[in-house]
Amino acid sequence: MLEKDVVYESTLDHDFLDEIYALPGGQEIKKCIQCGTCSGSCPVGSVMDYAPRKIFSLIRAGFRDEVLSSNTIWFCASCYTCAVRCPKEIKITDVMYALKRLAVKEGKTRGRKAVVLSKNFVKMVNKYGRNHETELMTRYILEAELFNAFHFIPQGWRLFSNGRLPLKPHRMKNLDQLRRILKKVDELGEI
Amino acid sequence: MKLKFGIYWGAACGGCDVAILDTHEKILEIADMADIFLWPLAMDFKYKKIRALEDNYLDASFFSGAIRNSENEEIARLLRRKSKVMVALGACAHIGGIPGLANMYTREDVLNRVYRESESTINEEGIIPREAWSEGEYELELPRFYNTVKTLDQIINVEYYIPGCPPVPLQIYSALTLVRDGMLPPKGSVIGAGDRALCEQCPRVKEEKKLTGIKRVHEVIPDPEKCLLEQGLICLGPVTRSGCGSRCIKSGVPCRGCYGPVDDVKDQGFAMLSALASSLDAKEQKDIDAIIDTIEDPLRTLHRFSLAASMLRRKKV
Amino acid sequence: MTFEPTIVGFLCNWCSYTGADLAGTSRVKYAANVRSIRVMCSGRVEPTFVIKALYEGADGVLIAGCHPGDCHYQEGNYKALRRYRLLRRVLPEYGIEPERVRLEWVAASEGERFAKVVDDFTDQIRRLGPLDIKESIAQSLIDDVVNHEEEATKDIGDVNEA
Amino acid sequence: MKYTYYPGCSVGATANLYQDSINVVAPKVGVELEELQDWNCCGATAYMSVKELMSFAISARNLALAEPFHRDVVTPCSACYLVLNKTNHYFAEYPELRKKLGKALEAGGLSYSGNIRVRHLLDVFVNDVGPERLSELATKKLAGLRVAPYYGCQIVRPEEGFDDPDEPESMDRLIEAIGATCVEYPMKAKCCGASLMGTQEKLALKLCRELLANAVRADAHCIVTLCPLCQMNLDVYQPKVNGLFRTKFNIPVIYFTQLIGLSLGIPPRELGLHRLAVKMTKQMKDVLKGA
Amino acid sequence: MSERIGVYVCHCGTNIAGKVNIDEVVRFAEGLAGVELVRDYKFMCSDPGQAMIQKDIEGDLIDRVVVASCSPLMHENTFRKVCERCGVNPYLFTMANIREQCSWVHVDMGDSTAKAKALIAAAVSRTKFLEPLPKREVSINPRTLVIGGGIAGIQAALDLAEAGKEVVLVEREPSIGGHMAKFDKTFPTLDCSACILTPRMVQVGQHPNIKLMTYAELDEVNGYVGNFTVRVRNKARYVDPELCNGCGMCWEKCPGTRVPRKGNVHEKLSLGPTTSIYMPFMQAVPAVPVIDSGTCLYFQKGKCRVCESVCERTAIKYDMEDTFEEFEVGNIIIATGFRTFDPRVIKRYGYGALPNVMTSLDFEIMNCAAGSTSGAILMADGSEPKSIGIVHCVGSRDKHYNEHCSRVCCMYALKYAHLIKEKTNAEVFDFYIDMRCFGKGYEEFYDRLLGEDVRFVRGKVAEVSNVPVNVVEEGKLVISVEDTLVGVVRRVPVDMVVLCTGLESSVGLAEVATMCNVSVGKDGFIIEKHPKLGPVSTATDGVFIAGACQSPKDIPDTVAQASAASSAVLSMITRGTIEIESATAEINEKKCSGCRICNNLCPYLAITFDREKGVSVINEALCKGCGTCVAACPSNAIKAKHFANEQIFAEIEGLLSV
Repeated sequence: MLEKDVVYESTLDHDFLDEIYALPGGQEIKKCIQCGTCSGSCPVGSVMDYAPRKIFSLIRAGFRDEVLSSNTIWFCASCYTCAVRCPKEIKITDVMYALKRLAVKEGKTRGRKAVVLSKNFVKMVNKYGRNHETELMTRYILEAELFNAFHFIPQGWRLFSNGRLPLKPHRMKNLDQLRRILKKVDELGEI
Repeated sequence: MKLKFGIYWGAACGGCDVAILDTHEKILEIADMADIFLWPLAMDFKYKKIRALEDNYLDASFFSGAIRNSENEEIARLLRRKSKVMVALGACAHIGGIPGLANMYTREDVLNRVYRESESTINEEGIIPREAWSEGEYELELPRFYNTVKTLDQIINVEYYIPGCPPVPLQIYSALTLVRDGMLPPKGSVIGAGDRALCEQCPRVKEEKKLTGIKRVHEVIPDPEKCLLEQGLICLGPVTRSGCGSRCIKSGVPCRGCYGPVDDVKDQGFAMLSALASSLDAKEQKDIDAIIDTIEDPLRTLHRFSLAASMLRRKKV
Repeated sequence: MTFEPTIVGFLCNWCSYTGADLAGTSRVKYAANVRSIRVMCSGRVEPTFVIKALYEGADGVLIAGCHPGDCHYQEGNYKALRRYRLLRRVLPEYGIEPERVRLEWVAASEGERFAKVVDDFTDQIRRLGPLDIKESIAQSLIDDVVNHEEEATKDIGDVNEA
Repeated sequence: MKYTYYPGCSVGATANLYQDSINVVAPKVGVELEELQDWNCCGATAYMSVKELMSFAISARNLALAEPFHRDVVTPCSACYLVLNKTNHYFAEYPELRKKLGKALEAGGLSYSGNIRVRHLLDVFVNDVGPERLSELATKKLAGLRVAPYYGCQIVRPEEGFDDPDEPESMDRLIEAIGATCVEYPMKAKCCGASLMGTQEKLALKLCRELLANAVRADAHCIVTLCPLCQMNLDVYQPKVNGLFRTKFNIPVIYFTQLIGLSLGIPPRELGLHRLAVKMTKQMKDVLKGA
Repeated sequence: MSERIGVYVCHCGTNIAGKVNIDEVVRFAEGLAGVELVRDYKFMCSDPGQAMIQKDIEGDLIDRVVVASCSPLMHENTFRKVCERCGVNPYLFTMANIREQCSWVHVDMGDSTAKAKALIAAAVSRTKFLEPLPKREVSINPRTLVIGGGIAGIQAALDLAEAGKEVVLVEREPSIGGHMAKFDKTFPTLDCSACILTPRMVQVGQHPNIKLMTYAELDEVNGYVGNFTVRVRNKARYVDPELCNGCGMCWEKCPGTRVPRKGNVHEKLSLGPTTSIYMPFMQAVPAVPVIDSGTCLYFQKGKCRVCESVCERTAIKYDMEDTFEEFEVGNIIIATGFRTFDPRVIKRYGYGALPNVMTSLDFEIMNCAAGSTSGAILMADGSEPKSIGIVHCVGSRDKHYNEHCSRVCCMYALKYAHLIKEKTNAEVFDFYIDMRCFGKGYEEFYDRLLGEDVRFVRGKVAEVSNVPVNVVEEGKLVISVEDTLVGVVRRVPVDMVVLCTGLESSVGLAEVATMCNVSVGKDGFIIEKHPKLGPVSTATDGVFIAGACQSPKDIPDTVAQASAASSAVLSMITRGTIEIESATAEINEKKCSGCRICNNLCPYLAITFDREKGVSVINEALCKGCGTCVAACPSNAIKAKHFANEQIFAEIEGLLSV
């Protein structure tokens, strides 16, 4: 969280804005008029360190760490309400994604369960080409929620007993085609 | 005393020469009017005799056909030197004519097509004409076949033009009389033709042009009274010099533009392209394109005779 | 060093030229490759203008007029569109990429858009490379021998010799 | 009406009851779904959070596979719908991205020109089948059944969606068409917390409570939805909501295809209704009988 | 060629010189064929600059002029006049635009310099081929058409009429007065709208120089500056204005209803009678009712005729039909005003779905003393609200609807806040993004409102809902908004919500614009001739604009612009004649073959076919010189004066010679 103190320009990162601006979807971010429609529309804004609007002002001012280590970007549920309402048509949700990726890249995600989930999800997809919810949940619980794993049992059982938790993953056939594609992306480098 | 004429054909079909003959009994007057020193189509002449003449010896030379090979060019220059007045006779010499359409291809394209690919050709070794060839002690030579067909005035200065494919015989005759009577108009002018476009003489009724589709001659029986263009036939009358007596139009065939454009129209084909496009009855791009789709081979249709004389002269290589 | 094309622009006085001026007054920056000619209406632009420009060395030609329905002369821009569509058809036959000629609608209020159009088009032409028609015609003439110094040296024989 | 069908991962698992109902209902209303061979996960929100180009690439693969068939791609999952659509939009909007994706697909021997339209199954039911046709087919009108139509977020939020992002009404039209009544449900397009249920459970549960409370206040017999994640959160986690907030919600959350199935007189079991965590209430059953 | 061209390169301070190497350009120009002399100067448009040209011409050094400076749209006339002053035909002058389209838009000095050279070379080689053209003058018809009877139209009409000029004022509605007639108070002075407007309306109605045509619409405009022919459609009002004395018997007795009798207070809102035969409001000018045939029982069911029977003056005429009137005018003032944004499309604000959510216009009518609530601020159920939320920027500053700021909302929102405080005990919340109070006395008004304990919240309202999450919110409208200054999301329960809907150009402006040949910007408003120097004129001579048809405006600005427009017209009228473009097209009869391809290309029907001669003919008075026919003529028989083929070919050659 932002400490209440005088902030010296020298401590701020002035390229941060341009970094975000350069990303597809980030173009409009400079046009934000701080109207607050996003925050006002956000179903989870109340529990974020900074509601979306504030994130934008922080980005502008150059508070890199505060933004990247904030819970805001991970609490975004991708409901896109802000994005469809923004009077400047800023693709807010997509900016949040961008920030997530940046945070991951810069390792500012300690203790972020969402990261564990996402990373495991990616594992699933790279492994089977599809998501295997059963395995995903197990892996996630083991990594992130080990100590209150019991906590998940009722739901798990409810699903299982209704035949909604298959133990065998659906694999796709032409996995190596998918891998070739991903490998190529790797060479090309992310955006 | 009698005039001295030369008559020659370059890349031509001979129609122009025939047109001279088609002056019927007038041909006798022509014979009285002038001695003819060169007329390959009609009689046997020797180039060396022409070379032997002193410069400007001939009063006038009539050159039909385009410049297609080195022989055409060389004789054109030769006659130029030997003649006081040089006349481009017929569409080919004037604006390139049908041979000019070959400028959509390269020399190789043409030779291959003619000597190797054409359906009627049998040529296992795939030999195409060579400029020089030695057979025993004989050295054989052929003129160089050019890459680009040229109009006469792209090679030499030309005083007068008698347009048409072929020109109307009587106009040839009257042109000759102009020479005889020394009544020639300023250099560079077109003689034996009008100075407005063909529509001026066209007997058909012209109303508003709103084209909803283009048809080809064999697809319609046109109304004999109405403007052919308005009936969806591409008629180059609006962009073509009058003087032919609108022979085609009278027989229900749209003008193909053999008389070339009127004075200071830079490019017959593109001038017509603009006129044609302006007359399409559509606003939306897709509707416009739909009509354009009905135009068969627009480029060659609009430049049928004038391609070699057009601004771009040939396909880019 | 990348190839910098020369592009001729025909701008209609009421929308596109004004739009271009607006780009100026609002100091929008764009590529310097387009050199403009002011005509009263895009409907004035004849295909021969385009051909002339290409022949004289332009690598591309931009025609810009008012948006459909907004023409200062009511319908000139529609005529322009018709000619443009037909012109595009014949260019390839001359070996000229139709992408070298572009018709755009730019309103008097669209300074930024004008700049964008110019940049896009310039890029496109850069990718297409130089056109250089005169040169290519010259090329095609080169091996059409012209060894006809006034006195032809040798007798090329007679036409009708048996 | 034939479509290329992209099921998405969930309907193979937690949402298999959705698939059950689709299998029996679609043919009955003349919607022919041909499954896209060897499709892969769309990447969902999670992948996008870690790698952008990659997630675009994997969803683009599906579109590339679908292109040769020149048919609309139809998916029952809101997340897949949004992601695949987004891929299309970015593909069209950002030339740089397009180039890279092109190269990537090429590496897999694929290509995509961007001409595949991606649609949600609901879109197809509303706009291709249509309420009129549906009410003709509905032999067993669900008169008296009070339904809370819940759309969730992602289905109505892609750029140029087929319904209003704040007040969608397309599903309402279907529900009315088969004789049921839509209750006033202002929360119809609010978020259920989605994947936050895993990571920020309390928060997600709170959101779910609002949704459930709202439906109950409007005394609906059931909530009808169209998104696997929404259904799971509201259905499977309902007891947990009750636990946390001391509420007594007991309201079934079913898929719109299941509801339609009922109106077509298909037995509940074939529609996978037995797989619900919160079973159909007696009250609801009675109404259905009565109908 | 013997032309002696003088080239003058302008520095425009550093505007050009900063990006173009002047010396290099000058040296280059000196080398161009036909160029006699080249000079450069700081500001060519200044007196000394003009004097340079004059001196060279009078010294007979040059006979043609090229000025390389700003855009011709800026100064072409300036320099043409210079030429004219010293006897060189103004059409022997060319301008090279090396500022707007060169120095201002390119980054690299080398690029700009190179381009400047090309543009100058083009101008020079074009100039060689220019031909002198005769002046064309037309006389100005002193009558003026004013379109729109709102405050803008009223002001403009009165200014002209008072100056003794005839005016035709066309208003679409049954009465003049426009939006201002619907208001109760006006910001920031809070003086009563009716009190200041009504006298002027009456004055218009009675003025001998004003021909007032209400319930009438523009149908067609032909001709050109000074000589327009206008056709107007009088819509049938089914009441004969000549006979009617506005006694009011008809609407008192009328059984039909234009505004629903049932329904809540808000649905029944209206000024004037709610019957089928009605006056839009009581001070209407003319004071003649109209029958709304859509709800009139006679028109709908074929029986009733009550109004007819009660009208002593037998003014009711059911068989009335639309009629057309045509007349000549010299100038046109467009004053079509605005319409307010329809917030129904923003579903989350609930207008139309939630009772007690109303638009600013509804609220104005409700506040109007003459309105159906006689000025009382009431909720839909007729009770008095305890709290009201005012929402700014509805449909303004939003890419989904209108990008522009509507300019008046902040101020009228403050006015509402005040009126509410004045008339009720309700608490007022005002949700704004930025409070824009730029005009005279506006900031002071804001200051005053701050003192009246209005609760200002900085934040754009996210949504208005009727879903309570606690008992306090039960039965209220809940406004969700981020209080951006505090940085928290607030849920504010209120009884009533007023949406400050933005201003859009009025319905049908596009049609009017097309008829009058002026262009409309992407914001939907008319584009003025120059944003700074020509705010009341348009690109079309003789067509002027006043008020909100140009952009959202408050009353003072509207009135100011209206007077500006009328004085611009007056100066035209006083001058009596005006020069018009000489660059028209002409047909060379010797070349025309009568193919008639040009005939149906001319939008002004200036081209006709002379059957005797068999050639097409252009009526120069009608020709506006677009050149479409020229481009189409396959035998070069048509010539575009000043834009002839050889001139443009020369320009192309010049352009590409560098």
